[in-house]
Amino acid sequence: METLIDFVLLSFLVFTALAVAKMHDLFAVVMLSGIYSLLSASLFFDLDAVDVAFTEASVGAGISTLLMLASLKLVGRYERRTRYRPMLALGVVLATGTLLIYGTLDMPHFGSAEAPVHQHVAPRYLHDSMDEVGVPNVVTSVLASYRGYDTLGETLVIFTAGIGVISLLRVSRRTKKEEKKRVPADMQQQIILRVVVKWLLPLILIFALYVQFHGDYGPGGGFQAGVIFAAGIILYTMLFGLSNASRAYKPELLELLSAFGVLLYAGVGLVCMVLGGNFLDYNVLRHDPVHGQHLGILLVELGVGITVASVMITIFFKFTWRTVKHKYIKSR
Amino acid sequence: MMDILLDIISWIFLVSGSFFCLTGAVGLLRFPEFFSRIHAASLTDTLGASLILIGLMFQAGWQLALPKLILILIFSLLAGTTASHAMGKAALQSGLRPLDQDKDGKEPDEEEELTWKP
Amino acid sequence: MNILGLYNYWIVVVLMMIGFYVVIAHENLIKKLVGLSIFQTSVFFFYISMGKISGATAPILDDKYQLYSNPLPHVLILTAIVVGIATTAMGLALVVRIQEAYGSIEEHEIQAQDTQDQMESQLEAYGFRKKHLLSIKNLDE
Amino acid sequence: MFALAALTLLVVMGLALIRAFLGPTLYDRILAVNIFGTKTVLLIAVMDFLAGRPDFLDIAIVYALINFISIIGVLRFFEYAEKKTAEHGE
Repeated sequence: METLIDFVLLSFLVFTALAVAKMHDLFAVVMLSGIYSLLSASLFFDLDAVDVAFTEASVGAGISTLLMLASLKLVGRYERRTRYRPMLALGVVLATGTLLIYGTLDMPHFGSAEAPVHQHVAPRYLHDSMDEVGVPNVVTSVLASYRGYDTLGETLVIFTAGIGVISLLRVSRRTKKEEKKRVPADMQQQIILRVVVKWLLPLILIFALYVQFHGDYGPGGGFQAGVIFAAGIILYTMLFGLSNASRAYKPELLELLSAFGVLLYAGVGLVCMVLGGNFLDYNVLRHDPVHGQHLGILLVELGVGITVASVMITIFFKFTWRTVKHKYIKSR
Repeated sequence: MMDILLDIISWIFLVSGSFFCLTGAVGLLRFPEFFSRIHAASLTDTLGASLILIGLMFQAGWQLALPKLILILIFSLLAGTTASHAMGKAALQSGLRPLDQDKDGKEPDEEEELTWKP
Repeated sequence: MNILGLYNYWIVVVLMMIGFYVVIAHENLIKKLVGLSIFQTSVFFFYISMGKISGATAPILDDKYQLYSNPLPHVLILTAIVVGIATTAMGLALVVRIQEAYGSIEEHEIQAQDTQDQMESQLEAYGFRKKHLLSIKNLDE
Repeated sequence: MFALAALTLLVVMGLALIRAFLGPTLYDRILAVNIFGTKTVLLIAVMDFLAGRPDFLDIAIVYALINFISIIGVLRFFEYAEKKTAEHGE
């Protein structure tokens, strides 16, 4: 049954990708790419990658679609049709594809337990993680403890992207003032929506916290929780206007928080060094190594969650402010 | 005995839920315009989804899965209906009209309807 | 089973090539970004397919199960997805700025504007005035 | 039994996908995406029970949430664009 679902979902994916390549209405393209992410998330789930499915669902289908839509509003909806027939591109693609398929012929078959991938470090993670780290979710223990240095790098990448977007899409004071004048948000007429969202919002935020702190035992963790938290705030922003949202979540505070998350992560590593261990070696944080691991993972995941959430919210704020600027203020 | 009874009940719920989902999806594909499609689609959202989720609840037993299923049920009932409403409203505001109404939202005279040919 | 054994990888290649085609053959920058994300996801599928063991379950330890899928690809891809959204956001911000500077996000229009600017500045350096340039442009049309 | 429900849901997803491809208006596409999302939630829930590990239902909750948010997002950002292009006979 798993194989059948896998088969069908993969076929759906190919059709969706073809439709994306063919369509010229960019709104439809973005929507289909939302479907594409939902499909790929179900596929990840089917292939036992629950944590990945979790992340893809919240990131790919949620935030990425929203950012694309916001920028579509800024750059226009239709793609011009290309004037020449791109036969050269097709040729390159076909040649590369044939070579890659030829390359797969030697690969171990899908699902075989003897494949070289499963022989190296994975058995150790699966076998010893419970004794060494004491966390049932092996993905979390590998992410935050065994390969913690890697994850620090990824968090830094997100922080850097946040800085990049902040410096690319700066907002003038005039834009902010203009936004404040138009306090009735664009979706003012949707009363039912606003009421329902008011009820749902606390649930979403609490659920994000649950994902954050339950990540050791089930699917979840800092990345996912941060994105869900940000999605909740973004929902609020879309319905109640940017000035209301930025009064509750001050942009300056968010910028500070996104740096604080990274600092918390790196700080835990430094504390470990001060206490006599290696960088990000949580064993020394407490007398009992396993307790130390628990504390370290908790703090590190918290740092990741804070950074991801604040960077995502900041990015969305910047894009929305830009739409306000385009709509109401004439360009220079 | 109890197990078999539970299985039968959840079987009934799952099958009927799947049936409603399927009919709704056929309607989504076959109906002529947006407003009739939204009718068919919200059927799968409310009736189909809740029947399937209730069917799953009988299988879950008294475990953590049960409250989670209830949460999904509440959420899908709230969010699904609200989203349908918002979509219909947005479509109406953007100038899309149901087939039997003209631009001002009035229904055409009956004679006109009789003379209308596809 | 022999054919099905590699089905996942073939689909990965097909998806990757669709993404690749969109990136190199389409002119619109947003479309290019969507193509890039399709390309990216195909790599994700590749990793996750390699990590799967048939008959195994998700790598969240439980006394009831013995066989788990490989958790390492999951970790790599989990962070890759989040980094992917970060790069997408960055790319979109760049696209927005390009639209503001050039008034278009079609590749050839941007390039045409760039070459024209370059030519004009070169001609100006050679002592042509704007007036002359305008007449040259008119002749061209 | 779960297999039957999963198969039906896959068929439903396929039908919604066809509607998303066909259009014709953008609202039909939004509707198809919405249906697709809710059916994915159900598919995940059913697949949980199919695999015998119903502790992963969190993912289904996230799907329901994110689906709702992205539909709202589409409506929010689409309003303005539609009015602008309405004259072009979209």
